[in-house]
Amino acid sequence: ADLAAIESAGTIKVGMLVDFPPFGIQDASGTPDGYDADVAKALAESLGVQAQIVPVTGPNRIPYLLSGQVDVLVASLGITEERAQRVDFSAPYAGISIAVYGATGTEVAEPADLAGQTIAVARASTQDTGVTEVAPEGTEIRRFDDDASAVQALLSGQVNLIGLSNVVFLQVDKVAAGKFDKKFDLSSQVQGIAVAPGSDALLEKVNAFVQTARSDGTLDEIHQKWLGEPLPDFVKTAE
Amino acid sequence: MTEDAIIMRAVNKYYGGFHALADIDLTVRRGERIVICGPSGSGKSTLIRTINQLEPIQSGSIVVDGVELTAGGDNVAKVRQDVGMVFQNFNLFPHMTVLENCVLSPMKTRKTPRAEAEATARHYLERVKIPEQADKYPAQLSGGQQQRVAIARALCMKPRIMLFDEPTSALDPEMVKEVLDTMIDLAREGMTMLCVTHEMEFARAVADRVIFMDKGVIVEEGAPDAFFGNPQNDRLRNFLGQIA
Amino acid sequence: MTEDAIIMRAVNKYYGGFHALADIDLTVRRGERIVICGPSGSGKSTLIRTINQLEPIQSGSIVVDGVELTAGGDNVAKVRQDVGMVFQNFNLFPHMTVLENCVLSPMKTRKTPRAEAEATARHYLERVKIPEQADKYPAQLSGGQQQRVAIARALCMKPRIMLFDEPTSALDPEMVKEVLDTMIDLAREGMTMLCVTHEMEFARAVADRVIFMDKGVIVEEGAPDAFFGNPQNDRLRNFLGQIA
Amino acid sequence: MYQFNFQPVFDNLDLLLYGAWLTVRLSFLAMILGLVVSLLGAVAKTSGIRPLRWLVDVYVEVIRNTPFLIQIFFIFFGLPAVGISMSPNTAALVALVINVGAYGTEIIRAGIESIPKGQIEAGRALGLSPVHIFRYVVVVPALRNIYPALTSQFIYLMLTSSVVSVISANDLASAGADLNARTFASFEIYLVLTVMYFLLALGFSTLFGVVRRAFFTYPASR
Amino acid sequence: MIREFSSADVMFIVMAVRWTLVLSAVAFLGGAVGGLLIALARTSGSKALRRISAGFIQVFQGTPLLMQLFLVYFGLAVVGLPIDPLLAAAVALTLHASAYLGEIWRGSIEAVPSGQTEAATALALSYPHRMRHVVLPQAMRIATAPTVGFLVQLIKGTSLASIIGFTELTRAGQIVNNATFKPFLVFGTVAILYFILCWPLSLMARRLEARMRLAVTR
Ligand SMILES: Nc1ncnc2c1ncn2[C@@H]1O[C@H](COP(=O)(O)OP(=O)(O)OP(=O)(O)O)[C@@H](O)[C@H]1O
Ligand SMILES: Nc1ncnc2c1ncn2[C@@H]1O[C@H](COP(=O)(O)OP(=O)(O)OP(=O)(O)O)[C@@H](O)[C@H]1O
Ligand SMILES: [Mg+2]
Ligand SMILES: [Mg+2]
Repeated sequence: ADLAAIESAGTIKVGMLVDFPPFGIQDASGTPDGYDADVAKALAESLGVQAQIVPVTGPNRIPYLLSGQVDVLVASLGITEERAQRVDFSAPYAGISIAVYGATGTEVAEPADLAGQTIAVARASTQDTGVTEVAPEGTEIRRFDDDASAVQALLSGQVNLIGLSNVVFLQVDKVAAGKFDKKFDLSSQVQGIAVAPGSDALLEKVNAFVQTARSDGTLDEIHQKWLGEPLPDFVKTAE
Repeated sequence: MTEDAIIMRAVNKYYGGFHALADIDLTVRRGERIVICGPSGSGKSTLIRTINQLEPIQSGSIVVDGVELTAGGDNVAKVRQDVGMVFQNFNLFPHMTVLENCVLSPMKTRKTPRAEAEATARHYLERVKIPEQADKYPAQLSGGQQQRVAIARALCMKPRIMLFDEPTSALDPEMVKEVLDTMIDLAREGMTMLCVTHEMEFARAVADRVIFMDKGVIVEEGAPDAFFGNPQNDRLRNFLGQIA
Repeated sequence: MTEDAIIMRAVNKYYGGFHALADIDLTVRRGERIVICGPSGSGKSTLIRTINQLEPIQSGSIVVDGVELTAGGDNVAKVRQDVGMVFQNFNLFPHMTVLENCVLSPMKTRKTPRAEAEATARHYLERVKIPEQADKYPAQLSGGQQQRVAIARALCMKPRIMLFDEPTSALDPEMVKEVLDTMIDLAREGMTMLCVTHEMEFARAVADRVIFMDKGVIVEEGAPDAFFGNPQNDRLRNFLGQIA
Repeated sequence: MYQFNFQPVFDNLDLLLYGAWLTVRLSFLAMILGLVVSLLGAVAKTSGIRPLRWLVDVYVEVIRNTPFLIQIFFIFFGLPAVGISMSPNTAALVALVINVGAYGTEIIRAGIESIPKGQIEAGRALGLSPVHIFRYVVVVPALRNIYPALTSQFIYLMLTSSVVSVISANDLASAGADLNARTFASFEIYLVLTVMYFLLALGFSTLFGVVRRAFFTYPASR
Repeated sequence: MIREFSSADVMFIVMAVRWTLVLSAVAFLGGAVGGLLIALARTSGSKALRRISAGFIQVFQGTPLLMQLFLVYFGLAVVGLPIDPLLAAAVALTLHASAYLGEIWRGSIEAVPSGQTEAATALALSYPHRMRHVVLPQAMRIATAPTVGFLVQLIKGTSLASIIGFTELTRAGQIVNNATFKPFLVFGTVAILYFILCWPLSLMARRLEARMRLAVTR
């Protein structure tokens, strides 16, 4: 997107998820909220424009960006090499760590133990990629449409393992306290703000915003508000 | 087996509030040939349709071949195999060829082997002069051809009683004669027949008894000679007067 | 306007490979009454159906009321308003009452106001003796009653040419007489009529000309006297022989 | 302007083709079984047996008026609670059959009711049993009258079968989604998927056409 | 950060019904008009019209609505013709519904015995009158059940419009479910709302059919 156009319009269209708590949620009045929403507002402020938040979904967020329906994505988009070929990422502004969780009784300590097991993941998510990478022959990976369905498969006993982010697992643990625990870590994942290729002027501004926000405590504050701790170090140090 | 093929006692039939058959009493002996006539809308079709229970009756009793129809469901099915019917509007099955129309029931209800059923069918199609139409569909036939298929189809069941509802209405005089000849043959073979028709020729030639209906009531009945020669009822006299 | 109501020239009609009408030439004068007879399946229905273009023809030309039918689409619509038709199987509209069946076309194509259309309809229903059935649906009528509705419906359009396909087949002799009387009245009023029928009485009484068809060909035609009194063709002699 | 690049799609065509095969198999089975359910349902609904009619009514109305997504969700995630646990692919098939059965029941019922009474009377007068009348007199004209509606429903079934990915069952749409997750060539993938679905639908239409020509081409009654 | 399933969530879901209603209304209207035209073209005497309508049906019946929505909305934007989401939804839903209704109604029109058209023709009724007064009313008898069946599917099918950004009923349910992890409660609510939207259609259809059954053919 063209920076000049955004500035003259006075608004920046930000795509964000609204079904990925606590990063993107919709509050009780239906307004988008969450970590991403706060970041988006801060970004707009630094550009001197208004943020117009457009709710997107996991599968359609990249099309939204590439077809110009939004200017940037602050949509918990994990930075991966494949994605980087399609969109341009800013420096990381958030991060999560991904692990394999499962029923407390299940004996799984490392990827090799996955053989013969059935594990649920959200289709096309970072945990999908992570599990697929390490799973040995004989692992049955069941891909659901979103984290909620994958978690439901775990809760209803259709699977006894799941690839999940630490953030979501916290919530599962509240629903079914003590029934599931972490088996092993997969990866940590940093997320970037994405712009369409060729928006170099915009990207420069976004990067400047992220650098400042990481160092001046803006992101720490937002992270504290939504996740109960400051921005983790692995995000701050990542490039 | 009783002597009587059909016994109707005090039969009443209503369509909603309309009294279509009023206290009908009628006994048909085995092998008897009966012609029913009467003005349009007088209940002739309704009468013969009650005999194989296509129309439920509201009161009275009907006994066919010694079987009480009104008694129970299963009787009806058995009786229907012995009672053939030719409808006023034919009701051929549009999705079957003429031949298939004819062999369906013999094969399914009588378990006749296909070859035999087809032979019978072709025999009767021959008799009504349309053997060459065997592989056409009903929609491809002229009105008279359809009517003849309907007759052949009913005969293929080799019924002991035949109900005809104006079996010659769509036919030209030549064909009328053919069909009537066929019916006379059947009569000779001892088949019991009830025939709604306005062909007074036919009535005179083959009927044992002629019945005149008006407004749901049997107004007069008698042997053809007495019926035509010396009608008692005014309404009937009037009716016959129109024909002459 | 020309003298001739209908002119058919070298008309050929095929059903697939079946040659249903072969080189038909026929001229009908204004006000002429024509009876068409012939064995079942000889092409009588097909012939009159080509006159209002219900059956497309493969070659030849048909001119109705001076309008060439085969020329263009729009002519056909105009011609049909002047050509009434009574079908062999009635084709009443089952979702409309008798009265609605009768007023539909006058109201829609002639823009007759409802009151007037209903008055006309009741007049013709009276004439065919079923004024009391006006509010019933076709399925609630007997065969003969349906046929009379079909006749009334066609007459409601006040056509100048009427095509009848066995208009009395489902009627009892009394009704036959009524309907024929109605037709004779119409004839007196100068209506051009083509009537497929096997009622030789009718032919003798009102026809100006009788046409005998066989296997898709007009075999013989002539005034009734000559036709019945001195038939030239073997096939026709045979046919008439069956009637006597 | 967006630069189209179909390379990643064609590199993984085998994945999509396998997905297409799964969709064909799943929908074909669901059509056959769904047709059976529909016929039984329609017979029950036109039968004189009151309780049976009510039962089918409830089935039809509940299924037709709630989303398929929720039905399949319930079958896969809900039924384990009462001890019925199925693999995702089985659950998908069961859900599809139950779903299409409800729509089919109503469609076929309408077809049965469109048969003129005289046809059934003729069957009765010939002494045919109710079963024979249904089988030989009613079924073919009834199906002919609603054939386009029924086959439309089957095509719809094939297309909506893509929803089964919510319970991790595999089909063409989920193969596309997997590929999307790896390559992010969304437009290219959606285009190719659209074409593939179109070809599958074309295949099914052709099959329906063959069936129609085999059973339903008799000349319509005048 | 997990939330309890609260009355606010219920309100959120209920409010999403308005999009379901708007999209359904658009689809019904577009589909009814388009479907009728397609059905008439498909049963017309013109070979060209029959071919074109058959092709239309094949394409828009044979491709998923989701893909149609995606390609209309994002596809047009990609080639430089950005389009309003509501317009995109209207276009895609109309094409989709026209194809299905067109095919369903074609079948019903063809099921009316040809004698009926012939009689109407012989009475000089014009094509529109023939259709309006004779053929369509009888076709309706067969068409009602499949049509209503399709319309309730269409109401539920509008959920696919969430791909182009509409937070309608199903999507609202997913959002709330992702925040609360109470699928049976959330989707149960959603199902009941759909039922409330669709059930009246079924009831209306029954009334209509019962009325039409009055005039039965012997
Ligand atoms: N379903 C129905 N509802 C109401 N009235 C009916 C119904 N069926 C028949 N009728 C009426 O019952 C009477 C008898 O009908 P039926 O068909 O038995 O007459 P019909 O003697 O066979 O006459 P036709 O010689 O014209 O065939 C008629 O007046 C008809 O209008
Ligand atoms: N659609 C069709 N396909 C094939 N053959 C047909 C079709 N319609 C009619 N025929 C044939 O054309 C011939 C003429 O039919 P038509 O209906 O004109 O006869 P008709 O003279 O009116 O006989 P009827 O007195 O029995 O009504 C018949 O032999 C019939 O089998
Ligand atoms: Mg009768
Ligand atoms: Mg004829």
